[in-house]
Amino acid sequence: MQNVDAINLENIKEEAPVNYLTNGFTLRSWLLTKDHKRIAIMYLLSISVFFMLGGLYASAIRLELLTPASDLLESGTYNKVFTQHGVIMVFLFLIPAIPAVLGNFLIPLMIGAKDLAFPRINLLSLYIYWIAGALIVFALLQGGVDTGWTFYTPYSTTFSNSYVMLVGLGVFVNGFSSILTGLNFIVTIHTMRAPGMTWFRLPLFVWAQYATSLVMILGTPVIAITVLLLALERLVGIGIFDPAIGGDPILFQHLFWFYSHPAVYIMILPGMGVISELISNFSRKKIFGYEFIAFSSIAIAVFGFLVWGHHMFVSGQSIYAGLVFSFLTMVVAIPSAIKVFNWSATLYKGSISYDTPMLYGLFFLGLFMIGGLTGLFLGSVGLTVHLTDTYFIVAHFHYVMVGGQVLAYLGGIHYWWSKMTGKIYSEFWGKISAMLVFVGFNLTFFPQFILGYLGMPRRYASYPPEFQVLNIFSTAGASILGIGLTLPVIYLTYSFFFGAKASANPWMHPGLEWRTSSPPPTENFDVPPVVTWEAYEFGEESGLDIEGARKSVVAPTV
Amino acid sequence: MEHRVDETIEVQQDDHQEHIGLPGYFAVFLILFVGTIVTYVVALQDLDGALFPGANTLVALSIAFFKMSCVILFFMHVRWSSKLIWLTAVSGFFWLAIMFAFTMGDYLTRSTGTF
Amino acid sequence: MANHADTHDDHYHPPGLQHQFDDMKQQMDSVTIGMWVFLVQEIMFFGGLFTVYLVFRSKFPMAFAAGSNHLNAFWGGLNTLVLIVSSLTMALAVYYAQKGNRNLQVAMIVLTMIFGTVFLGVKAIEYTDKYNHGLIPVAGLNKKVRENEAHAEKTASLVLPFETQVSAASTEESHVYVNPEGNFQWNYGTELAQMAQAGNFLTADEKVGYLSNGEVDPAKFRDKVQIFYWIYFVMTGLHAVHMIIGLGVMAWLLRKAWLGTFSAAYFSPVEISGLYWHFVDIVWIFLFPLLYLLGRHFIH
Amino acid sequence: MMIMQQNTWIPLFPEQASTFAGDVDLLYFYLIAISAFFTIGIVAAIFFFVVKYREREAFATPKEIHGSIALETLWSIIPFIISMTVFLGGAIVYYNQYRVPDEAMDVYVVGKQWMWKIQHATGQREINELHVPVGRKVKLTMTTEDVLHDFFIPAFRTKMDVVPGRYTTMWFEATKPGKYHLFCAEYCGLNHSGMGGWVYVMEQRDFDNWLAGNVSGQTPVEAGRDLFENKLGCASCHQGGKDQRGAVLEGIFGKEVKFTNGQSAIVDDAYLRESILNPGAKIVEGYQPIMPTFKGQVTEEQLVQLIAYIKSLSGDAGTTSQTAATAAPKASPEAAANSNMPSSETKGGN
Ligand code: HEA
Ligand code: HEA
Ligand code: HEC
Ligand code: CUA
Ligand SMILES: [Cu+2]
Repeated sequence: MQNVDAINLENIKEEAPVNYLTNGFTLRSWLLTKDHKRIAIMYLLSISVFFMLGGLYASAIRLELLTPASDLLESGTYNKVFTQHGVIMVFLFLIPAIPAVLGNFLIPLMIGAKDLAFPRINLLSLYIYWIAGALIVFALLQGGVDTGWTFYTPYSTTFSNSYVMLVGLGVFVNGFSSILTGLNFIVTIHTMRAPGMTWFRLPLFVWAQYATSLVMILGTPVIAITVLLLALERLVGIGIFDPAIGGDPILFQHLFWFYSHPAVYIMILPGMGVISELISNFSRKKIFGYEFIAFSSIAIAVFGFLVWGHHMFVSGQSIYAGLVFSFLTMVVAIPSAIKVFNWSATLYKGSISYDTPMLYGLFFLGLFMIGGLTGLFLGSVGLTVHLTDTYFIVAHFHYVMVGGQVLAYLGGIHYWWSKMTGKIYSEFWGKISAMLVFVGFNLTFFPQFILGYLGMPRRYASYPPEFQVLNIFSTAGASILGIGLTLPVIYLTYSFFFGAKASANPWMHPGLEWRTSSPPPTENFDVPPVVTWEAYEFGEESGLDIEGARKSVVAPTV
Repeated sequence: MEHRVDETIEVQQDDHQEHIGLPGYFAVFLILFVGTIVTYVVALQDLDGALFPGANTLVALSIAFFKMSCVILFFMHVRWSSKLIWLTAVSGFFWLAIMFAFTMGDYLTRSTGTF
Repeated sequence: MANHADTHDDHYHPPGLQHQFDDMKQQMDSVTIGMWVFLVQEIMFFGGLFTVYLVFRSKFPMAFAAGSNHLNAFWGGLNTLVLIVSSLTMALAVYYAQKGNRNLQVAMIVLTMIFGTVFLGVKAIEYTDKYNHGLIPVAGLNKKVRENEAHAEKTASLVLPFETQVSAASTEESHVYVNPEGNFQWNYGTELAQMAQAGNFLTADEKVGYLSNGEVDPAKFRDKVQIFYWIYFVMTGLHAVHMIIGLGVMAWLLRKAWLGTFSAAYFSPVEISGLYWHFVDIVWIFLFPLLYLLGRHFIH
Repeated sequence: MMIMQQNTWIPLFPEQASTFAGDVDLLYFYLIAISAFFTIGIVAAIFFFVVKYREREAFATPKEIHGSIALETLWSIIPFIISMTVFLGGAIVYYNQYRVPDEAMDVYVVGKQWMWKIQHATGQREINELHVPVGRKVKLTMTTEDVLHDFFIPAFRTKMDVVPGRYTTMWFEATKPGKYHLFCAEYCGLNHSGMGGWVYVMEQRDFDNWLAGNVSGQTPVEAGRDLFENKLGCASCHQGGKDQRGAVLEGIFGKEVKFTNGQSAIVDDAYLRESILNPGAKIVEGYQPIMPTFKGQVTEEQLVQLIAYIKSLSGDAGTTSQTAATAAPKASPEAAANSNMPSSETKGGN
């Protein structure tokens, strides 16, 4: 086994002669690449564009809600704005965000493979994503869509005059991008692991991606067929959602939520994976209860399919179904609870540093917890009767989606930035913006819990004046949040062009992705890796030259 | 130091070759063929009246299920595949069952009717 | 797995081994698992439609039985057999690919393609039949027949001899087909609903869905039958699309087989195309009884 | 009769005005307590760890702690038990909310883009308003003419979707006289946020009076405006700015209008009356025949008030609605005194 030591840090050329970024500069070399890292970078750029677009819509929403009357936007426009905000943020930003960017980039690196199992399919899924994005943007330019991101029938089929078909088509197409990504990940994780990389040596990020992929494979086809039926119903009136001839509009909700509830776990599991990495790295400790974190991801993926009816408690669904779904909703919260406890316990007796990614990680813990616990409010069926379709829901899901997944995504981008680009960003601005995001976020969405309990319904362009004060808070918070999110765009871009060079393993982390140069070469590793250490083994056993690294570091960051 | 890439995939390439051989394939084919004819003929008999309501449906679907199993096990070689493939195949149908069960769970227990 | 790391160094690349894999076994496992995972997503894709079928059939069994009785079970059954034969030839194609027998392999792929095409041909006949009888649920897409051109037609023009005994009424009853607009029409009567009403086994949804003032309302009944036809067309249509894709895959496979690409060492493309083909067959194994047969025993 | 909501600067808590409110709030507080317990506990622990175990040496390798089955079991079981209490609490409240008691008084509700049409068992109709007596169980039987809506009264802590093709039911028992918000909580299109109104909870005696038909102290134009903008929901179609679906009413009085069938007419009281009671008879050019008939829903008295208001939109001061609206109350003080104001033409109806 002469290769065992080959992967040690000393043997890594600090800078590969040709890395994946410098391996060809033509547009063609990017558009026809099969390199998972390049595909990830293209995803990163595309997703950022959609995030900004979605954020622009969010700003419009908050500005309109500054005053009770619908003065800035007419209600027709407002309806389009929040629908497009939701559709873009969910389908074009949050669902692909972590899997397609970080997952794509890191999974092969983490398991020691040259690439994903099906590089061409990977590229295909990027193209499909682009087509979907183009369709949706085209629909927006045509005049947009006003059905809410949930497309409830019969409004979407017979009453809306907006471009439901086009957007539906976009969602349909986008689904296949998600499916192919999931398929690729599952296969890759099964067959492409390096020698020695057993299941229980996998980084927890990979476990989380695996669970996410399961949901993508099992759920996404259903949304595809659902929007197909929706389009047919709209085009030619097949009648299955049309009560006038015996159809059932609630059937649409069943089909929609069969996917879209599990989809919320597509929108959190990858984030949980990132957090596991962050917490363990920045406390330099193996994650507490590794197996429990790993299996709870799978449990969430599986049980997540049993609770979709909690979105339909007052929809006219049978009350018995409501009770069963409420019960199962409680059950599915347990694995998340296990995760939160294990993460917190990991900190115990660690060696904790507070770099920007860790700040995001800690903020995630708090915000996801609040978001998740308010999920319990909503799962408690008697309470939901009052809360559903109010701002309480809006607050709940922004806490989990923005406070959870978006923060995890940002933390992950910062954490692996040096690996992806080989550059170092400004730690100072990183911390400032993380703080701004945290403060702004809470100011934006916490008042919405109160608004919700007071009874302010969601999707309202105008509202009774007594709700104004809290809305002003919320809008003020959104401005801070907006600034906090704009900063990273600036300093990260700056660092990409002008930043200092990063070393291959700035964190002295035992993971395989850190045992290749930054940025990695095209086929990831100069020498095929063989894994002889356990996951998260920060000590000398991992073969890293920790003493040497200590000497080169000036002082611990506090 | 010998870690397998995947503990669950233990099929050797050669295993793929002689599964049931030609006679086997034809036998399975025959079963499928007969199954189809039987489904057809039985569907024309009024089992609902003779046995119990829903008997026709039950018989037709049982035969279909049986035929499906034959195709999956023999034509698709799952009979000789790794546990992982078994699990994959089964989970597909399991999730489908979840979708059926919970959706119908709502429809069958609704109290308010349509008009 | 010791050679995992080593194979990299010797630069022998077996034919068909892609750069990201270390050896053929890894590649073979990957594509097989990949195909199965893909099939799982296909199951869920069709599963959405099966759920819709399930919901509406449990709501309106009589309308579904009526609609189903006007599908042609002979052609449906024939098609089932055709698909089963094609599944057999497909399985044999894989078998001969593993054996490295190029000629039989090519022959089996060709046969599979022929049966696939026959299947689609029969589907076309059936769809035409629906077109002629005004059973396509889209306004204006059926055969247009003005009053003065009207002629008597058998309701089901394509029946097996022994089917006549069972559903004698339906074959002998002839009706005048007038459809100037080419709309969906259902003038095959509402006997099934009336029978169920008399026998007191209408479901709650059916009572609301069929009856006006306690009588079966032909227009309301027609709407439900139309839902059945929608489901029929969407499901079989989507299945046909899968068949067409399958034929495309077969054509590609045929070329490769012709060139003698496959051998005992490398046959995974045949294998996984086979998995896909069998899956499409399985979908039909369920579509056939669900769409064509259930409810056929009701004397019509 | 009208008790305003408490006017703190920042409202934190909605009024409790039904028998459910107490239960729901109790559950809410219970969950807040649970959340606070976990949030404060965990955040405190994190704070403590983060400070106590902060990095003291670069790349230190603290001793590995693998995990603990006992702890894992503990923190799976305890949340599970807690969550079961939450489920049970919710289930009981929910069950009560959806099992409608037999003795409840019936009210029928029809949702329509974008108004609520309500009818009492006595035949009394109202729009975007619901009058109910205090301390009586009220059962709403609801449906809709078009899309999904949702009947939501925050002060009662209850809501229910309204589904086309079905009747859904909900019930409540108001406990406190007052005026409470009624919202549509299921997104239903353009004017979703305008699809609301008020629920008036009255003492039984007041309610009986109201059922018998009460009189208000407003001028006909004021009353008409109130009807137009709030109670009958005319404004949802006739006051929509660019997206307005109904015909423009400003300045039409005395002018000629063209119909889709080629005919035309001069707008007078009789024409207005017909337009409201039988809108399908003459369709104004350029519009769809979607205006619902208000026959049986407006009393003769209300008709008069509506007509007075629509006339005021064409007042001599000008044709814009603002001027007309501000000018109107001044313009008709005498008319207000006389409730028999209608001119002879309008008496011709049914
Ligand atoms: C990332 C996305 C995400 C995530 C992770 C979640 C997680 C959860 N959600 Fe959320 N949800 C949404 C996104 C998400 N949700 C969206 C987008 C909607 C609205 C859709 C729309 O209508 O537009 C929604 C709506 C929604 C509803 C429907 C409300 C309604 O419309 O009426 C419900 C009801 O049950 C619900 C419940 C839950 C629960 C129980 C969890 C659980 O998984 C949470 C589990 C986490 C914890 C419980 C916290 C950590 C645990 C502890 C700190 C320990 C203590 C724990 C216990 C005592 C149990 N959610
Ligand atoms: C998935 C993710 C996601 C994300 C990230 C967000 C982010 C935000 N959302 Fe969104 N939201 C949804 C998903 C999301 N939302 C969904 C699904 C709905 C329901 C829709 C429906 O009802 O159908 C909804 C609805 C919704 C509502 C309710 C509307 C209503 O019901 O009437 C509100 C109101 O406050 C709101 C606000 C915000 C705000 C302030 C943010 C902020 O966090 C956004 C902050 C971001 C920015 C400000 C942009 C950042 C800037 C840059 C990256 C770069 C800088 C740009 C330039 C240089 C030009 N959202
Ligand atoms: C659902 C939408 C809708 C509502 C609610 C509605 N209208 Fe209309 N109304 C219309 C439309 C559309 C027209 C034009 C077509 C027609 O003449 O029927 C119209 C026409 C009219 C006209 C005739 C206008 C003309 O130019 O000749 C009058 C008067 C009128 N409405 C009054 C009212 C009053 C008063 C109410 C409330 C009590 C009301 N409408 C409620 C949609 C509505
Ligand atoms: Cu009606 Cu919203
Ligand atoms: Cu959910």
